[in-house]
Amino acid sequence: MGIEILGLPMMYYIAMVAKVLVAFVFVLLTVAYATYAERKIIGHMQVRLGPMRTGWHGLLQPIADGVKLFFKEEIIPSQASTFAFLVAPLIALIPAFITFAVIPFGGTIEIAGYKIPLQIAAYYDTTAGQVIDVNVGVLYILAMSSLGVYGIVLAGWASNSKYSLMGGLRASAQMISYELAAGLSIIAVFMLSGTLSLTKIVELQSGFGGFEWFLFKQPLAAFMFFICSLAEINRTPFDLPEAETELVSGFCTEYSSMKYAMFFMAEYANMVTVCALTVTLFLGGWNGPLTASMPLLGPVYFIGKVYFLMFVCMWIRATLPRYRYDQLMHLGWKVFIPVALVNIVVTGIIGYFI
Amino acid sequence: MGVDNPLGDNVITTSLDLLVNWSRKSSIWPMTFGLACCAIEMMATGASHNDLDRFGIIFRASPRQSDCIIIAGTVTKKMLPVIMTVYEQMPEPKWVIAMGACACSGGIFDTYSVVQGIDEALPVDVYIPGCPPRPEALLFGLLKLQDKIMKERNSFGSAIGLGERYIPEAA
Amino acid sequence: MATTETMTLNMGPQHPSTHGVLRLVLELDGEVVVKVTPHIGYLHRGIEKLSEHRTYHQILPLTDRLDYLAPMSNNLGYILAVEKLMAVEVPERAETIRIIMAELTRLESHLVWIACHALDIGAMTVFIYAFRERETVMEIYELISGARMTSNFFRVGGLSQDVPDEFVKKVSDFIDVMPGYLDQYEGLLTTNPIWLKRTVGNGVISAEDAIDIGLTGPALRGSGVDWDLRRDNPYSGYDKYQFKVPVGENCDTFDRYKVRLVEMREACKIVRQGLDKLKPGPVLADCPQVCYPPKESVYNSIEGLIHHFKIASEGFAAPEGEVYQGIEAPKGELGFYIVSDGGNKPERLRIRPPSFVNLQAIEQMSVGAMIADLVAVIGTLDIVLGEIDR
Amino acid sequence: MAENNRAVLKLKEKFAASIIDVVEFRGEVTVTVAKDVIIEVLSFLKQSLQFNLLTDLTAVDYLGKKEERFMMVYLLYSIPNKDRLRIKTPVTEVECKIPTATQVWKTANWLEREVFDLFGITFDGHPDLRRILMTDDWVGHPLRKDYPLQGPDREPYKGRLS
Repeated sequence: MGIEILGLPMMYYIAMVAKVLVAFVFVLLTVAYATYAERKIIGHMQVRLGPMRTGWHGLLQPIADGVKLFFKEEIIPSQASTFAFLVAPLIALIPAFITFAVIPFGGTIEIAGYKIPLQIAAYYDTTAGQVIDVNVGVLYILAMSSLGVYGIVLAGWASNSKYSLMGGLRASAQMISYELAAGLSIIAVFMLSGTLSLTKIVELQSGFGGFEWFLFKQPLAAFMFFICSLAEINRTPFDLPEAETELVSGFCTEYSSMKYAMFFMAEYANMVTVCALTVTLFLGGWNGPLTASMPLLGPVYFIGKVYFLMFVCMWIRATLPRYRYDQLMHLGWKVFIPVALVNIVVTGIIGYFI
Repeated sequence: MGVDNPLGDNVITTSLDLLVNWSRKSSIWPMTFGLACCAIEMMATGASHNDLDRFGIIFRASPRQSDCIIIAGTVTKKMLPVIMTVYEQMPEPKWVIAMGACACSGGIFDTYSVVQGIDEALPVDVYIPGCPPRPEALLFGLLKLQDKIMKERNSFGSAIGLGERYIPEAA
Repeated sequence: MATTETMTLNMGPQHPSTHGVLRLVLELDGEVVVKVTPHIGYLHRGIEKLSEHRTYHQILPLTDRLDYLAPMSNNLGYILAVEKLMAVEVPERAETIRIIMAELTRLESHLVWIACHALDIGAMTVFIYAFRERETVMEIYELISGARMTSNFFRVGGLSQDVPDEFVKKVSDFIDVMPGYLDQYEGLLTTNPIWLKRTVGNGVISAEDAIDIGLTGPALRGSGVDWDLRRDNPYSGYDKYQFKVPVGENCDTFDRYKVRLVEMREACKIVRQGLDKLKPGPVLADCPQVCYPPKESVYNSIEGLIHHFKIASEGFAAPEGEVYQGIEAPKGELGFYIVSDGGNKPERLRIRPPSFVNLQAIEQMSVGAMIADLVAVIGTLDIVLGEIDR
Repeated sequence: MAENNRAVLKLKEKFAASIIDVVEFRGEVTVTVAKDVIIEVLSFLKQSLQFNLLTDLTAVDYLGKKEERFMMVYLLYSIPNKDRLRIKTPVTEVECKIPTATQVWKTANWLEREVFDLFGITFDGHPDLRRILMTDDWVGHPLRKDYPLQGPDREPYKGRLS
């Protein structure tokens, strides 16, 4: 059947590429419209309307913002380290997007006789009869999200502005501590699942109409992971690196036009990643009623859950004040990390006896 | 008219100009920059009753990310250098709104320390009279600025480094 | 051995949390503030100098622009000082309306305070909510004076005009719903653990220090000094009203926050009492050498016209002497010190701005704290640059 | 009357020679004292008579109206007694300085800087005597009567007056 590459037909590759493109474009749109959604949702929570004039109910707002920023003058401060200044937004943006590669957003669907798992970095092994994905998917995500911090630190340092520098310093301290707390809190999940592969973790949560979700087995871990992730991606109440009333715009004070837009996108892409990861680890991933008979429902459930969590993020932003730097560190090191460790021990003890 | 416009006026450039102008008009980001009484009315305009966000207007704290500076209040001789610095830090294209009598002309403060109108130093696009102007007046001023942006020509060309942005003379 | 050095950070005059054009030069050891040097004067408009060239009536619009969050309080302070100088008796209805408006102004000023204070600490929804309620006060302002902020409503000897009929209903409706809105803010803030973490124990200043540095108003009461000019040196008939004066205990930002919130509730009660006391009557004193004649006689008689022209063009001559009148403005003691040489313009008009003196405490309250605390301290001092720089 | 005011009696007892004038106008008592004892008077009032709050400190320029051009004004308040008192002291243009009150009240710091800035009166012993409202390189002292309202470098408005 047609041209074969490495023993697989061309059609297979086309399907794979199509999957990647669809997923990527969808994430990109989600990121763009997350800004719009945030303005709308917070607006309505604050008895305002949010964007109304740009398109129907302001639907074209993200596009207008994007085009405007694209055509704006690029400013590179004369005292900045040019190369680092230019490369920093990319370092922040790229890891934010490539983390999606390992997140399963659906089951396996069949196109033209080929079984395609709905996960970018995965393929269906016909001989073994199962989906093969990156078997250390979580490690990959943790690694990539730690890379993102370099972009912010670099931005803070390269701008040669004191506000940016402080923003960068805050970001690095915050991310390192919360990376640890987030990592420790999900270890309990792996102790239950026995695998680091996200596909397997989702499979484990498929039974009993949702009661197998790790949210119910590990409520503490789920809560801590979500909070720590918020801190890691600088969302309120942990938005210290760009605390507007303290540091003007924090690490991106000196950034204008498209480079600023990249930071903006990275922030929202990170939010989508974190929500997707939380859904995968604790909320049963793409599982839901009738996914077995209709595999295309998987992505729908998945997106629904992710959007719900994103709504929660925005809700938190509209409600809570901001932490202080030392209180944030205190929370991370003296509360979350010990609690996560205790959680691991308790999980281990219970797991040993059952 | 002697305006440098290498791309000329044809269907493609005018529609590209239109796109760029539309995007600029739809997302004017003013700077959080309050000087005096008018700043409070500016905040009131941003709050729920009037809600600037409807027009895609959100306040940015850093001059690097803003398109427009609203001079809301009395400009003193001590403050003027600061305003000039901030204005210079803003990326092109940028617009200036003089909000209130003090920013337009010095207002009732005809004294030793007050600059008699910000137009002594910055190119003002929209003047909003009033002491302080009502939020509706500020909204109207911003809508006028949007009209003005829509009339600009060669916005696309100037963005890619060809020629200058200009506003055609009123016929 | 590694050496450390402090970093100098310039905060303002263009900075989102400096409430206008305050400039602070900070010396930082990491995030910890080692030294604060405030620089003010970026809004110095020369109001005191300008006043020496204006007649007593013409100064009134200038006072609106001092503390632009509480224009009626400024008007009241100035008018009371001039009335003291001229020894004018004010009709009861005018006094009552003045008190109603002064308390509504207190509400408005505190609303903007809670909005900015919460925004500084990161709670942006409270900002929008508080501005929503402020809008109602602005409507009342507009109803009686025609202007939203710069009211210019009081006159020497009374008011510029009587209030319209719907005034009572509008004010009454507002103070009926206001306590509910205050509960809303409290629901968002008072029991919020993050808010508590940020405000309790922040910006502590003891009562002795507070008096020594000259703090007045809620900032002083937050430090446990039970002193309120409305009660202790009553002016404009405040002695006929019952109200509590809230006092803090722990001298920190949270106590000042609580004090201001209680003050807002008390202001609602004072307004209610004022509305109950409001009886028909004249609103301008019968004092022809100082007050404008009624519009009727200006339009219909030549004497009235000449009288109006005389007062509008050359004002009135004040007796030689000097007076000081302090009032409890929302931010502290607002004083007007008028020195008259017998002419129609003051020889010297000194404004004692509460924010100016209160701002001095910033150094004492924030050294050793973090930048985020400093921002909270600026918020809790409730400064207005228009009044500081004048 | 003013002579019977408790504070005035005490002051007369202690600083009889230095009190220049005691006036009561509209119920407010003003005591004018000589410049050389001003700090003693203020500390005495603070320590012994409980005038613990320095409400305000300012100056008045009587150019061409009085022999001593400036008058320093201290507005005191006693929180325990709810009582006000105004202390004034003349300052001549030739010897345009006065001891600082910062060691008595910290409040005086900025208030004295303001008087220095706007009137040009120097305060001996002030910890940080810089201009506060005007820029550092400003020439002249704006609140002096001989300083034009619109600044020295501007043509006064010669058009229609009101």
